[in-house]
Amino acid sequence: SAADKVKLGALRFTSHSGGFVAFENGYFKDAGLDVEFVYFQAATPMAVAIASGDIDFGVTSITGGLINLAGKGAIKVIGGALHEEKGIDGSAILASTKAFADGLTSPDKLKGRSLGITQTGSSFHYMAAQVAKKEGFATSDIKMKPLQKVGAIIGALKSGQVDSMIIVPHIAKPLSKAGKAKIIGWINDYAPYQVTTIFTSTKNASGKKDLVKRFVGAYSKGIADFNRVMLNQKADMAATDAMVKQIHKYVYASRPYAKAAPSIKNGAMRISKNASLDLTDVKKQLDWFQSEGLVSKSITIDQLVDSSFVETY
Amino acid sequence: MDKTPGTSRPVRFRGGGFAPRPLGLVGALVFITIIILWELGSRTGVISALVLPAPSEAYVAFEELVRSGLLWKHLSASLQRLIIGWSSGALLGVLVGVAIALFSFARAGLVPLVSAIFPVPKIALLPLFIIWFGIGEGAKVATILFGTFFPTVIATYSGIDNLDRSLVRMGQSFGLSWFSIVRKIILPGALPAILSGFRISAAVAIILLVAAEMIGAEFGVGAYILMAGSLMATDQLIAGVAMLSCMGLTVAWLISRAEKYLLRWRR
Amino acid sequence: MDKTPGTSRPVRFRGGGFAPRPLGLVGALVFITIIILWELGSRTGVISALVLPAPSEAYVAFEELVRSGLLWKHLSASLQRLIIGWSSGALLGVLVGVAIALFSFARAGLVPLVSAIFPVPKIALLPLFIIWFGIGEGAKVATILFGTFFPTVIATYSGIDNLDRSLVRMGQSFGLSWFSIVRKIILPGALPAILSGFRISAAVAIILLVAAEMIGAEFGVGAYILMAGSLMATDQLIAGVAMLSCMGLTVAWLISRAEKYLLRWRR
Amino acid sequence: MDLNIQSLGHYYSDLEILRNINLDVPAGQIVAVIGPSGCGKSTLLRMIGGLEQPTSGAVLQVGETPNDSLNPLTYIFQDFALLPWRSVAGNISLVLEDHKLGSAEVDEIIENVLSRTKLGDFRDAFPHQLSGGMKQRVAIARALAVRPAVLLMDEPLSALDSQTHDLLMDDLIDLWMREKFTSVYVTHNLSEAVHLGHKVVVMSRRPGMITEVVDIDLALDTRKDHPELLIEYQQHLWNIMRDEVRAAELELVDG
Amino acid sequence: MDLNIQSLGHYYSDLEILRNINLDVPAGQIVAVIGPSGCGKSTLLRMIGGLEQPTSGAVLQVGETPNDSLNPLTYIFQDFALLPWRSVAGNISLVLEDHKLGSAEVDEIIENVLSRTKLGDFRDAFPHQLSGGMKQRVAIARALAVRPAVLLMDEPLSALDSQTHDLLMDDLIDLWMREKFTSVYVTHNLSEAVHLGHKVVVMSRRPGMITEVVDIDLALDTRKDHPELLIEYQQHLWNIMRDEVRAAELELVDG
Ligand SMILES: Nc1ncnc2c1ncn2[C@@H]1O[C@H](COP(=O)(O)OP(=O)(O)OP(=O)(O)O)[C@@H](O)[C@H]1O
Ligand SMILES: Nc1ncnc2c1ncn2[C@@H]1O[C@H](COP(=O)(O)OP(=O)(O)OP(=O)(O)O)[C@@H](O)[C@H]1O
Ligand SMILES: [Mg+2]
Ligand SMILES: [Mg+2]
Repeated sequence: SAADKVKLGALRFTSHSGGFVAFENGYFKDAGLDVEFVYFQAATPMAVAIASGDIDFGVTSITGGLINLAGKGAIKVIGGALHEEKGIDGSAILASTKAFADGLTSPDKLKGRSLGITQTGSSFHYMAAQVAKKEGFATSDIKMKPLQKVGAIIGALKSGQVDSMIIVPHIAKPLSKAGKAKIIGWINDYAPYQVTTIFTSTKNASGKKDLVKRFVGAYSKGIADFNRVMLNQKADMAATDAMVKQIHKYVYASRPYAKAAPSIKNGAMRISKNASLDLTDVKKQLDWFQSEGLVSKSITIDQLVDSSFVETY
Repeated sequence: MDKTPGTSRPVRFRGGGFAPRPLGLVGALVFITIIILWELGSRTGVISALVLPAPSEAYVAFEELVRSGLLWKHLSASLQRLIIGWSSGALLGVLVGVAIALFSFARAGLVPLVSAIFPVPKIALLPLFIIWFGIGEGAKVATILFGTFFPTVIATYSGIDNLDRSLVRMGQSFGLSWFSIVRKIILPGALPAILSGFRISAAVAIILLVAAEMIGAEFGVGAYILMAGSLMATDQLIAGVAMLSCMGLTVAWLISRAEKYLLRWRR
Repeated sequence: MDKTPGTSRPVRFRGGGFAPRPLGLVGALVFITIIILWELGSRTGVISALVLPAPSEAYVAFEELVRSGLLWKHLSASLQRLIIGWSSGALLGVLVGVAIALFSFARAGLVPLVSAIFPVPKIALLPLFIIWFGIGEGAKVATILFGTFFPTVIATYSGIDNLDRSLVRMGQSFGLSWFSIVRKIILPGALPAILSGFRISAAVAIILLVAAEMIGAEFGVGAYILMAGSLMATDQLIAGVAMLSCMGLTVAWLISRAEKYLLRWRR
Repeated sequence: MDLNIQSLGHYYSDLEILRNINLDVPAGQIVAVIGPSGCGKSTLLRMIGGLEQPTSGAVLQVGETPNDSLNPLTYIFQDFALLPWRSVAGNISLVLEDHKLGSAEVDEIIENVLSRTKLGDFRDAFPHQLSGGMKQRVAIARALAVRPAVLLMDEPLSALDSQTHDLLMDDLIDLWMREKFTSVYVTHNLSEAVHLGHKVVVMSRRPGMITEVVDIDLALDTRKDHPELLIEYQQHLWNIMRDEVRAAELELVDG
Repeated sequence: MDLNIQSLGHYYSDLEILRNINLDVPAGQIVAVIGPSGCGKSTLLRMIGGLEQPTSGAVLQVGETPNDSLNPLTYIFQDFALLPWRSVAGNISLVLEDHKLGSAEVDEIIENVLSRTKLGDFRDAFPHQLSGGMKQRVAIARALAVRPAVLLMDEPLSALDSQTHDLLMDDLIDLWMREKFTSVYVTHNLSEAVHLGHKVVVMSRRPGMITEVVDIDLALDTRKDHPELLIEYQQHLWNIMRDEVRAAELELVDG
C-alpha cells in the first residue's frame, strides 16, 4: 500500500536533527511514512499550523502558548526531545562583560539583575524561574526583559543593555570565547529539565494511533543515531563528518560547510532516547505556568500529554 | 409659457453627485452588525473557537484589564510612545519632504535613500536598534518615528510636486520671501496630500507599537498583544487588537475634523 | 534706448525655482559615500563588528548566496509573492477607494472600517491568517495584500476628494456616462495621488515580505532574513536587507518612470 | 426645442442670487443675457443646462430634441474647464468617445472644429502650453464638436483679441444661419449682445432679476449692414444698465 | 523708472514665440499691447516682470524704483491666480504680510481696495464662491494694494460687464492721474487700448514681432471728450491688424 503522507514542522536548528537524520537514513520510509518537512521561522506559527491541521507533527519547547493550545483541545504532547541532564552540555547562563566585571559571576548573584528573554511564558522565562527558585530568591527579583528574538537578546547582552541571558551552547561558547560575554553557569545544574517535546494534533493522537506510533518509532531511530555520533564526536571523526554533512543539508544550508560545521558540532545536545518524556518535569512546568497565571488553571496534565506513545518517567 | 404643459418637461438634472454625503449612523451600524454576526458565528461554532474567540470573551478579557488597573498603565505607556514618535516622525517627514520637493540636491540625494531605507523591515533591525538606542524608551520611540517618517516624506513631496506652479509665480511676482511662499502657498496647497499622508502614517505608527514594544517593554498595548500572542491567549489578543482599532478610529476622526476645518475652501 | 547704459540694469529675475532638476549622479554618490564610510568604520573598529558587519562581509555572504544558486530561489519566491500580493492589493485598494470617494454608503460604512482595521498589526494576526489561509502561498500573499490595500484606499479617496468638481460638471454637461466620468476625469485627476500611494504601498509590501514569510516559508528573501536573524548571522542579515533595499529602489524607479510618462501634462 | 424658465429663484445658503426669473427661449433663437458682474448669469445658465437645481421654480423643455445632435444642451464654460492631462485633440475627443462614432469620423470632426477655431497647429499641445485665448477657443471647438441643439455660452469670446473675436462671431452667425440652433448667450459685451441676440435680456444686480427684455428684429446675417441701428440698440441697453446702477446707488444712499 | 526691452526673443522648445522685440516703456506712461490670440503677449509681460527668462535679449530697468511702493513691478494675471484656500481679504493680505505694516494699516488698505473694486460684501468669501468677474476684481484689488510703480496688466478687465468695466477703467485713469504709474497693459479690446494707452503696440501673429507703435497724444483725462478722435485711432489700429491677418492669409496661400 502507498505510504502515508505526513507533514513534519521543523525549524532549521541542530536541535531538530532527530527528524533530519531519520529522514536521511530512510527510517520514515521504512515505517511506511512519506514525510515532508515544512519549515518555520518561529515556534508559535508551527503550533498554530498543527492546530489548524496544516502539519501533523512538530517539535518545540513547552511554552505558555503550547499549553493553552492543548487546553483548547487542539494539540497533544506525545514525546520528549531535548532534555537537560547533568554532565552533558546544555544551555548556558551568560553574563555581559560589564555585569561580570560588576560582580555577576555566578547564578546566585542574579538577584536584582536584568535577564533578556524572548517572551513572558517562554522557556527562557521558565528556566530563569527555576534558577531563582534553587538559588533561593523570588522570580520577580530577576528583571525580565522581553526582547522577542534571540538575536535581539544577544545584541542587548553584548552592548550591556541586559545583564544576563540563557542560551544554547553553540551560541554561548563562541561568545564566551570571543570575550563578548561570560558563562557563569549551566542550566543542567538545575536539571532535569524537559526542554523540547514532540507534539501532534489531538485528532492524530486519538484517531491515528498507529500512524503516530510508527512516526515516533522512526523518529526515535534518528535520535539514537544522532546521540550515538554527535554526543561522542571524538570517537569516530568520519561518522561525525558524515552526519554533520547530512545535517548541513537542513541547518546553516546557506553557509559553506567549513563555516557551518563547527556551529553544528557545538550545537549537539542530548535528545531523549526513544523520545521518552520526563512527565514529572512536564507536570512541574505545567504547575509553574499555572501558578504564574500564564495559562488557565483548569488545564490538566492529561489535556496536555498523551502518554500512550512513549515511555514516560 | 403659452405652450400646453402636457408637451413640456423639466430639463433633466445632470449635475450633482460625485460627492458623498455623511451618513453618520451607517458606520456604527456596520460595526454592530459585524460584531453580532461574529458573536453568533462563534456561539454556533461556525467560527472555530480555536483562534478567534467570541467578542464577548474578548470583552471579558478587557474587563479583567480594567479591573486589574493595568489598562491605564498599558494605554498611557503606548500613547506616550505614539504621540512622541508620531509627531516627531511626521514633523521631520514634512520638513524632509519639503526639502526634497524644493531643492535639487536634497531630491537627488534623499529620494533614492528614502526608497532604499523605507522598505527595510523594522523587525529585522531590532538588534541594531537595541545597540543604537538601548532598550529604554529611546528605541521604542525611534521605531515609531522611523515608521512614520517615510510615508510622510513621500506624501509631502508628491503633494508639492502636484501643485500648479502658477500660484508660486504669483507669489514671486509680489516679491514674497522664499519662506512666505513655502509657508503660505506651497504648504497650504500640499495640505490635502499631507493630511492624507498623516492618515496613513498614523495607522502605521499604531501598527508599529507592537514592533516597538518588542524591545523590552513591560507595559504597553503592544507588549500586551505580544504576550497574549505567545501565550495563545486569543481573548486577550483580540482585546488588545480592539484597543489598537479604537486608537485608529480616534486618530482618523481627529484628522477628519482637521480636514473639515483646514480644507473648508475645497468645493 | 537713448539712456546711457550705466544707469540701467536688467530687471531682476524673480521666477523659476521651486522645481528641482534631476542630478543623476548625486544619488549614486550618496550610496557610495555611505558604504565607504561604513566599511572604513567597520575596519577601524568604530562600528562594532558585533551586530553591524562590514559591507564587504555582507557582500561575501551575498556571493555565497549567488554561488549556491539559492539567490534565485529566494528572489523568485519573494518576487512572486510581492507581485501577486501588491498588485491585487493595489487594484482592490483603488476600487474601494473610488467607491468610498463616490458613494455615500460606501464612505459611511467603509471609512470607519478602514480606520479600524488598518492599524491592526499583521504580525499579531499571523495565527488567524494561518487558520484562514493555511500555511501555503495563500497566507503569504494575503499578508502582503492586506498591507498594501489600506494605504492605497486612503491615497485614492483622498486624491479624489481633492479634485475640483468643476471638471466633473463639465463631463456631465456633455452627457458623459458615469463610467466615462470616473475613467476619464476622476481617475486621471487622482492619478498623482494614487501613484504617490503606490510608492508607499510598494514599500509596505516589501516590508511585509518578512512578516509573510514567517508563515512556513522555505524560500524567500524574508525567510532568509528571518533565518539569518535567528542564527545571528549578521552578514547574511545585512545581505538580505540590502536585497530588500534594491527591490525598493527598483520599484521607486519604475514609479518615477510611470510618473514621468503619465503625468507629463503637469507643469 | 423651446426652453421655458418659470419663476426661478436661487439662494446660496443665505445669499439670494436669483429672484423670480421668467423667460422663454424659443427654438432657433439666440437669447443674449447681460448684467452686472456677480448678478447670477452663470448661475442661471447652469440651471438651464441642468447642472444645478434652483431653490424654487423650474426650467422646462418644450418639444423634442433633434436626433442628429450628440449632446442637445451644450455648454461653453466661463473658465474653459479643459482637462489638463489631455491634449487639445484629446479634450475634444473626450466628448465624442461616448458616442459610437468611427475613429475616422471622430478625426474628421476634430479636424473641422480645430480649423474653424484656428487651432490646427496645436492639436497635440497640453492646455498649460496654450495662451488664454487659445484655451477659450478649445472650449468653443469642443462645444461645436457635439453638434448642439441648444448652446449655453458663458462669455465665450471674452479672452479673444478683436480679430479672432470677430472671426468666431461671424462663424457663430454662419452656424446659426445653417443650423438655426437655440442659444442662451451670456456676455458683458453689449456689441456682442446686439450682434448675436434675437432678444437681449438685461439683468439687475444681485439678487438678479430680469429688468427688461429687448427684442432685436433684424435678421442675424444682415445686422452688419445696419451699424447705426445696432449702435442705437446698444445705447438703449447701456441706458437701461446705467439707470439700474443709478437706482442701486440711490437705494444705498436712502437705505 | 523706465523699462527698456532690447532685442528680446523667445522659444518654447522649438516653437519661436517672440522675435526681436525692442520697446521703451517710459516712466509714467501706459503702453497698451494688442495682438492676436497666442502671439506672445502674456509671455512678453512675464519677461518684463522678471518671471521668465527670455531666450535672447534683455529687459532693462532704468532709474530707481520709488520708495513708497511695496512691490514696484506688480502683475495682474490673466487667470487671476487667486489662492483658493484664502478668502478675498486673505488673498489681498497675502501680499501685504511680508511688509512690516501695522494690522490697522493692512485692514485699511484692504478696505480701500475692496471698496474701489465693489467687493466690500465679499471680504470673507472664498474664490470658488465668486463669479468670474468678481475673481478678476480681486486680482485687481490685490495689485492695487501694494501701491505699484509699474503695473503689468494682462487683460485685467476682460471678464467684466460693461458697467463695471467702465467704472474700473475710470478708476485706473484716476489712479494714473494721481500717481502717474508706469504700465504695460495687454488687452484685446481696442477701445481699452485707445482709452488707456499713451502708446499702443501692435504685435504680429506668432512669432510675435512689433508691427507698429501708435502714439496717442491726448491727455488721459480728456480722452472721453474726444470720442471721434479715439474712434479714428481705433479704426487705424483695426486696419493694421486686418492687414496683418490678410498678409498672413496670403502667406498661407503662397506657401
Ligand atoms: N509653457 C509653454 N510651453 C509651450 N508653449 C507655450 C507655453 N506657454 C505659452 N506657450 C505658447 O506660447 C504662445 C504665446 O502664448 P501667450 O500666452 O504669450 O499668448 P498671448 O499673446 O497672451 O495670447 P492670448 O491673447 O490668447 O492670451 C502660444 O502659442 C502658446 O501656445
Ligand atoms: N458656490 C457658491 N457659493 C456661494 N456663492 C456663490 C457660489 N457660486 C456663486 N456664488 C455667488 O453667486 C453670485 C452670482 O454668481 P455668478 O457666477 O452666477 O455671477 P455672474 O453673473 O456669472 O458674474 P460674472 O459676470 O462676474 O461671471 C455671486 O455673487 C457669487 O458670489
Ligand atoms: Mg459668470
Ligand atoms: Mg495671454
